[in-house]
Amino acid sequence: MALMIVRRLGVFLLTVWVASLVVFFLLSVLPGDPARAQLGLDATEDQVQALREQLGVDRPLPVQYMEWVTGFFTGDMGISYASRAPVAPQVLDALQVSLLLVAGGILVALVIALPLGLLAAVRQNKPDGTLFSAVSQLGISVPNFLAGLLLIGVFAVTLSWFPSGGWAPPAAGADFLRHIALPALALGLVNGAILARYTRAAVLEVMREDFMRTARAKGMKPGTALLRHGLRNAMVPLITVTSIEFANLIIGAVVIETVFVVPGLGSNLVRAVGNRDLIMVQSIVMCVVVLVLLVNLLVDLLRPVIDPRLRSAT
Amino acid sequence: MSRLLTAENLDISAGSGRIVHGIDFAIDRGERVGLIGESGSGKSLTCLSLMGLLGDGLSATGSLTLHGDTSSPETASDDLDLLNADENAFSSVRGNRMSMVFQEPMTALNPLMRVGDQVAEVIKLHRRAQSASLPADQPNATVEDRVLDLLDSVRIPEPARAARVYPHQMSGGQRQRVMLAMAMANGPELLLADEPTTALDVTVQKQVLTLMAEQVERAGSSLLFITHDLGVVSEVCDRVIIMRHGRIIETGPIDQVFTRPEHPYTRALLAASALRTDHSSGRLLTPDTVDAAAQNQHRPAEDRLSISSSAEAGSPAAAAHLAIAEDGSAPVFNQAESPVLEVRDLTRSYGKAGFLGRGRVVEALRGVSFDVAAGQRFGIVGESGCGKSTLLRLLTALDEPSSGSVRVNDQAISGQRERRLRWLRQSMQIVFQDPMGSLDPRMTVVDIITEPLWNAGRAERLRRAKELLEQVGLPQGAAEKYPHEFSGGQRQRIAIARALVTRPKILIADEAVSALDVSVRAQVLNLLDDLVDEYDLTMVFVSHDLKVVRHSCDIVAVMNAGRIVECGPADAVFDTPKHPYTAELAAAIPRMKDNVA
Amino acid sequence: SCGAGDTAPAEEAGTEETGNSDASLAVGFAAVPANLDFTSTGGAAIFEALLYNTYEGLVRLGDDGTIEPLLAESWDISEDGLEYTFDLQEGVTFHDGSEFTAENVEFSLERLDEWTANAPENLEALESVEVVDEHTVTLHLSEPDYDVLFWLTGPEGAMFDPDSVDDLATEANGTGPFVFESYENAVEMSFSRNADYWGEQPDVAELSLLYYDDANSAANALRTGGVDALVRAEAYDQVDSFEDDEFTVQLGDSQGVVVVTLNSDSEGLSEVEVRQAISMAIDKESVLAASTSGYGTELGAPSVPTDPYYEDFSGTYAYDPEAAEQALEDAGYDDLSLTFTIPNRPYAEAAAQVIQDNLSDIGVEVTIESQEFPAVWIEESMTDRNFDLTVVNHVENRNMVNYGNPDHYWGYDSEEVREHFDDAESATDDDEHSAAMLAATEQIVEDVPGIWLYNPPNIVISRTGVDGLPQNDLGAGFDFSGVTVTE
Amino acid sequence: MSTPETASSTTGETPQPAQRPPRRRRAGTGLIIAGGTLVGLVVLMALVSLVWTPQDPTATGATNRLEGPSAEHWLGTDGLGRDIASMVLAGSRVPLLVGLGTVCVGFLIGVPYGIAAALTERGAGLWMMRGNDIAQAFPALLLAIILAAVFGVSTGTAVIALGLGLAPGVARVVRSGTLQVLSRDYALAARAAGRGSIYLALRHVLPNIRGIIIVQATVGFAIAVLAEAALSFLGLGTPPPTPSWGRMLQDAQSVLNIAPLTVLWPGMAVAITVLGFNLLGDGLRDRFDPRMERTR
Ligand SMILES: Nc1ncnc2c1ncn2[C@@H]1O[C@H](COP(=O)(O)OP(=O)(O)OP(=O)(O)O)[C@@H](O)[C@H]1O
Ligand SMILES: Nc1ncnc2c1ncn2[C@@H]1O[C@H](COP(=O)(O)OP(=O)(O)OP(=O)(O)O)[C@@H](O)[C@H]1O
Ligand SMILES: [Mg+2]
Ligand SMILES: [Mg+2]
Repeated sequence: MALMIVRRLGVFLLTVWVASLVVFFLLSVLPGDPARAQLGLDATEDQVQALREQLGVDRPLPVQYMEWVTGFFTGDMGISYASRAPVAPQVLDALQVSLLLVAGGILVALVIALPLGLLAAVRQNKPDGTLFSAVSQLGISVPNFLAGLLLIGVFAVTLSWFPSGGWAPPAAGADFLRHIALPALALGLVNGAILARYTRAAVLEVMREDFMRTARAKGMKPGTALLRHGLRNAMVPLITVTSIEFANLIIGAVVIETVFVVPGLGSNLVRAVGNRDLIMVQSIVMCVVVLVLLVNLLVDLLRPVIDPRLRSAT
Repeated sequence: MSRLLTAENLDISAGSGRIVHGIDFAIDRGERVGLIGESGSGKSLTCLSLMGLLGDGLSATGSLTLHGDTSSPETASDDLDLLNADENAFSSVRGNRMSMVFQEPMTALNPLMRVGDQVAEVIKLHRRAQSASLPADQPNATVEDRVLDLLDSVRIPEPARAARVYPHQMSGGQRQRVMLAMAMANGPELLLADEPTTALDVTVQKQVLTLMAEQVERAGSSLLFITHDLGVVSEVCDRVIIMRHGRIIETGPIDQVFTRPEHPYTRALLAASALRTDHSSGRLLTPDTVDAAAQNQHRPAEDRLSISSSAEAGSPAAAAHLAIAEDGSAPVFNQAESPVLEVRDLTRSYGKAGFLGRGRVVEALRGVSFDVAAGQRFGIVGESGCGKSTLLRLLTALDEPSSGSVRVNDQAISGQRERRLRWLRQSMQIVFQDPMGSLDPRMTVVDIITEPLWNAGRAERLRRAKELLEQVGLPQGAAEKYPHEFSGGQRQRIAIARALVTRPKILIADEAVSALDVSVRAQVLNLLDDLVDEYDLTMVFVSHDLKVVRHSCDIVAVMNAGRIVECGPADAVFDTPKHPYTAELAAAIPRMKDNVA
Repeated sequence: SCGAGDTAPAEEAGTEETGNSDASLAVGFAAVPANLDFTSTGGAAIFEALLYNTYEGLVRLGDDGTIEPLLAESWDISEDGLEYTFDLQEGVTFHDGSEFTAENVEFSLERLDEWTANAPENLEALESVEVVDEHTVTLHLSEPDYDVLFWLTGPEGAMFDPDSVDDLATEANGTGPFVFESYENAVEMSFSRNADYWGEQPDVAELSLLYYDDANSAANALRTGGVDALVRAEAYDQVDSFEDDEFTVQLGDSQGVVVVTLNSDSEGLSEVEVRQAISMAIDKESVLAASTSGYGTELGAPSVPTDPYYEDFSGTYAYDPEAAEQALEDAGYDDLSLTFTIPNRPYAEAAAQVIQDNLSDIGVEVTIESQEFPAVWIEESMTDRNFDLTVVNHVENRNMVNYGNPDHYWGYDSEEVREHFDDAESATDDDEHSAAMLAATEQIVEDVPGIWLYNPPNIVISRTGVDGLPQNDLGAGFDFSGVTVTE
Repeated sequence: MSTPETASSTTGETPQPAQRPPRRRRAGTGLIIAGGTLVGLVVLMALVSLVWTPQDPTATGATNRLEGPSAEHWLGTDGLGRDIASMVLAGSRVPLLVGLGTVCVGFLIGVPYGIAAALTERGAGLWMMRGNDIAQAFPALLLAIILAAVFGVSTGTAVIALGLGLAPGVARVVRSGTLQVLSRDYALAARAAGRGSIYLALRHVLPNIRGIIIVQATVGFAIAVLAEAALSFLGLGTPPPTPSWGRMLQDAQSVLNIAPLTVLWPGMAVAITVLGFNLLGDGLRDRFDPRMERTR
């Protein structure tokens, strides 16, 4: 078990390292000159060259890579080309916002998905089960930004229940909840629909497992059997799916953050790309990638906790 | 004896299609009934309908009654209409008055729950009823104690430890014992067992069966036992029901049915199951030939060798009968002058030490040496996982050995590039166990059969395919069809046709008949026999079924845990085994009780 | 204090409660500052937030465009126009407590050499700064420059404290009525009232500027109470819906010139007749409708209504597709196809699609190529001049003078125009200056290096109760010191 | 081998009923019909728009901006005075093209990659899958944003990015499908027949994972349509003036409060298309995935 964790961590680190190479060299081919982008329409060539030197973007790529990658993992992500302030605090702030938003989204998604998927599976060939499936099917088809726009239109502009956008930190309490409600809902609705379908599939799969029949043969009622034996088994594939969904949520957040003017990784990324704030883009992309890999790692480590079959690797 | 269960006019249908057609039967208290029939005849569905566990889309009509017990006043119970019982009534019966052991022990237990908890669950579920039926000597036993007792009673070693492990940490046989413990936990009046041992090794099968009979006996339960294996039924049951195509075609006490079968199908089943041969032709009896041969008194398979040896007068001198030595050193078995197949010190291990020493090494083969002479039929038997398939993959150069060598016609084939093995692909072919799995469902029969002919033209292929279809007894029209349009036996014929299309010298058969119904099995074995003669083939034949090997082969090698432990002429090996494992194996074969055979 | 046109009465109401309200004001902005250093980062976003609020110069631009005293109480200009002497306000301190003196003027203006953005060359005529005494300073020019005072009202004139120029990007230390508190990148910039302000204290205690990339989000924020006011609101289609009791809409002018530049190196476009034909083919009314719902002013020349020398040229090449088609045919270009590179901004995309439609009516096939703004557009279109047509909104003050720079991406080189600009620069009185500028304008319009589409409006929408917001965007700072807030 | 005995015995074999599904409607038919109809509708729209639209979808008009539905403009006009009905019609081409392109790119890369990884399972295959894992950590939309910055905003860039984003998922599924095929005895039989990897891949693997591929393709299509809309919404997808639903949504966003219908039409178009492909995918999965079939 311990060996497995060490091994999995080793693979994780290796993966992160390769990913950092990919991120760096992928972005190094970006056209558009960060220095020129900073200086605006009427800067002279000399001014631009000077800024290039100041930013260090005229040095050989390997040197830049080493500096960036060592910095990234020591919490010094460099100085933003655009804001001229250290990247790390900005990225970390944005990361915090995005994580909260994604967490909210996952919460909403789970709250929607688990009951909906469960009911759709249990009532499979009955009218209400079909209705639940249809609802989730429709939910998937709506682009999440459209859901966001509609939520703003209804709950913010027309009903004035929630602000139309912006952000408040968790410390702000009720204000935080008011601000996160709509974006988390927009993010969670669509992903909840997707998750509901996976839940339905997983529960259906589990319901036809032999051990469910064994449970019934012991004298358990179907509902009890599903609760006592089914759900835990259905969790195994669902956890994996949730980790994949996590990547989708993070990327869905890019769009939702734009719609709701939330200062998360996504809106920062879009702006940083626009500003050719290369170092910012790199750090954000790397953050997203590491996050996705981290969640995969967590899920890999979590699975054996739930599923004893995976524990006997040694 | 009082009646426990009555089924009258029981119909089971899927949608509009009827699967079980109005069957009637009854089970008495303490009676042990065997339910036999070919695959798909509706045995499992009948059983599930008793438990009220028919799947979605299936429905049962007629009447099914579980009779109440009036013998002792404190455990008195009422009659229960099993077809119309509601979920509440049913759930108090299942696992309590009636319980069931399923076919597949690997998946019948919840993989995420400790074994002990799963056993405890069934006790807790029926606790109130349970407290009454607890053995008088331990009235205050806790659930935990009871679980350990149960595990102990089904002979699971170290019950305390076993209760804490997860199902995947147990072997199949152990899991099936846990299932049995669960089923017997509340001393059921009726135990339903649906092929509870087919997934297990022969030696383990034997143990589990004995255990089951014992438990049922002790608890005084009735038993409804489903199986394909007539030998098993004759050992365990009092009475037998024979089903075919959703109907009961014959029923009666074992002695009567097995000695004086009335229905032709029963007769065929008995014949095929014992691999009896037609006295005059030396061919196995099949359901179609059994009636014709009924007059010619059938003789058991044990005679086979004497019959075939006359046909093979020119075969090499009888091989030596050797076993592995006490110290574990193995001789070269079946050594021959100029062998077609020469295997020396072959080992194969799977898995690597791996990153951080994680990998696990499985030694599938641990030093195997033997020869096969031209024209010999070389049989290999052994339990599941002993390395039979691994050995065959090495013989056919589909895998690389870890060490050792395989020579075919004096040419080394291990470690060669595929391009230099073309001659081998022409002269050696293989037939696999699963007739469905070995045919690509998306290819037509012509394409399948002519797959080994890689540089023949379209017309040539068609010609050869038709030729072979005829030889294996399939109509010409089969050529353009797809595998799913054939039955299992027909598919195996197609697989055999493919193996013969290159006119090979050596045929390797990996469990070629194991997946077939007993009745079809005889037909395919006959076909193989004929073809081996006609093509003058050298054959290596693998099976876990000792009877089949004994019937089909001259030489038998017994494998255990990656080694050949004994090898020699078939009769000699089975009749006078030299190695204890062989003896164990031979003893485990369920035979018809002497009085019925 | 600031002149605010039709909001003057409200302002008076404000002065009565002088600076002791504890109201806070949240204003929505569109353009996002990348950081706080406008001396090295281009674009107007930074200084329009900081100038007049946190930083102050010697002079400022009133809402009507006149030059007013600020840190300089008064000034004198020598006869030859080469010496400007300023008398400075006394008792002025920076927010960090250090005193503002003539030394700061010298330091700040000499530091223009280090600027890398926001056109320090506008003040290239400035030769040296002489500290006369603690509160008097003289600027020496190398040649007369009519515009020196004007440029001093802008970012180039901002006064810095020598101790705080190392972290200009992240801190702002000025002498203005609002103390800079913090900037959360692209989200919010906050200020508090400067209790030690040398002038009249602002009415609002807390000022925050909130940034919205997208006009609709900004409008929603105003509607739902997220902000109290929007300046330069761009959700033009929604302006009507704000015309009610709850909100006040002010329509003002901006300094922007949305111009389609015709690359005279491109085939066909080198002919002035072709350029004129294209100019006549464009329905500016439709462009305006599509880009700004009709708000703003159609232009015919590169000057804007707030320029003192502005004159309406929109009739010069009035919309006349038939004539345009004829002219094109006469010039021998009846199957012209052109690439139109545009910044990926809503106004440009809207305008470009209308223009594409217009030009297809006269048989010119236009391919639109959207480029990311600023990064790609600046490099491809501006630096490399890789376009036939391109469009952009030039928001810099008086950017017309760039038609005198042959190296500019416009590629316009006219001896005459340069002479007119020189005349204007060396002018010493307003009429002389205006006449020269007008002459230049006429010549430029005649040569059609570009098609000046419109001057975007500065639409200020505020919730009722918020008064005293500046009406016009003059290309300097947005001054919030005169704003009053009542609930 | 033509003894009459054996020939006759053939006929005696009972076909195993379990192997022949009872005659009933094949699994997933309803879903396939529903999904196919929706998808067909969208394809039809795209085809019709090539030869006819009610109005010129790029014709702008200052005088008729944001009009409601009328005889001339069935669904009204947008902020530039363009006919929404025509734009919705013409706007179907881009999502369909992007979907098609994405699926092509994704599968041209993913399928061979997945098969190769499976065929070389013991060697390079493991490393190939590690690489695949890393690639999977770059979500498609993230790639699209980056590539839009690298190569400029265009439909082509979006297609390549989305295709690249799709490929790792496809490779993973194809690999496991291939491994399954390779573990079947018929694959072993082909090797025993002396056939090489290429033959195996073409004759056995591809036909047998056809179902998986088709299902993945429809799902990929749906994802691509959604992603294109999202990219266009961010201004990183289809640039103007090509009509596209995503762009229409972005344009309409600024007038959402005053003309909500402008959002409704393209929004519905996207939803219907995605719904169509999802339903189709589900139906095909029911038909091709034997595990699902077992439950019916
Ligand atoms: N859920 C179901 N829906 C429709 N048909 C079914 C279902 N389950 C089983 N069948 C069909 O009913 C028939 C009888 O099945 P059953 O499982 O009872 O056979 P069996 O006698 O147990 O065979 P085996 O020996 O192979 O286990 C088969 O043809 C099978 O295909
Ligand atoms: N590819 C493989 N990787 C790892 N272990 C393997 C592999 N193939 C076989 N083994 C292991 O090698 C041993 C021998 O397997 P093999 O398939 O040869 O058994 P067998 O005798 O054919 O069994 P069966 O009767 O079940 O077919 C088993 O323990 C099996 O788990
Ligand atoms: Mg069965
Ligand atoms: Mg095997």
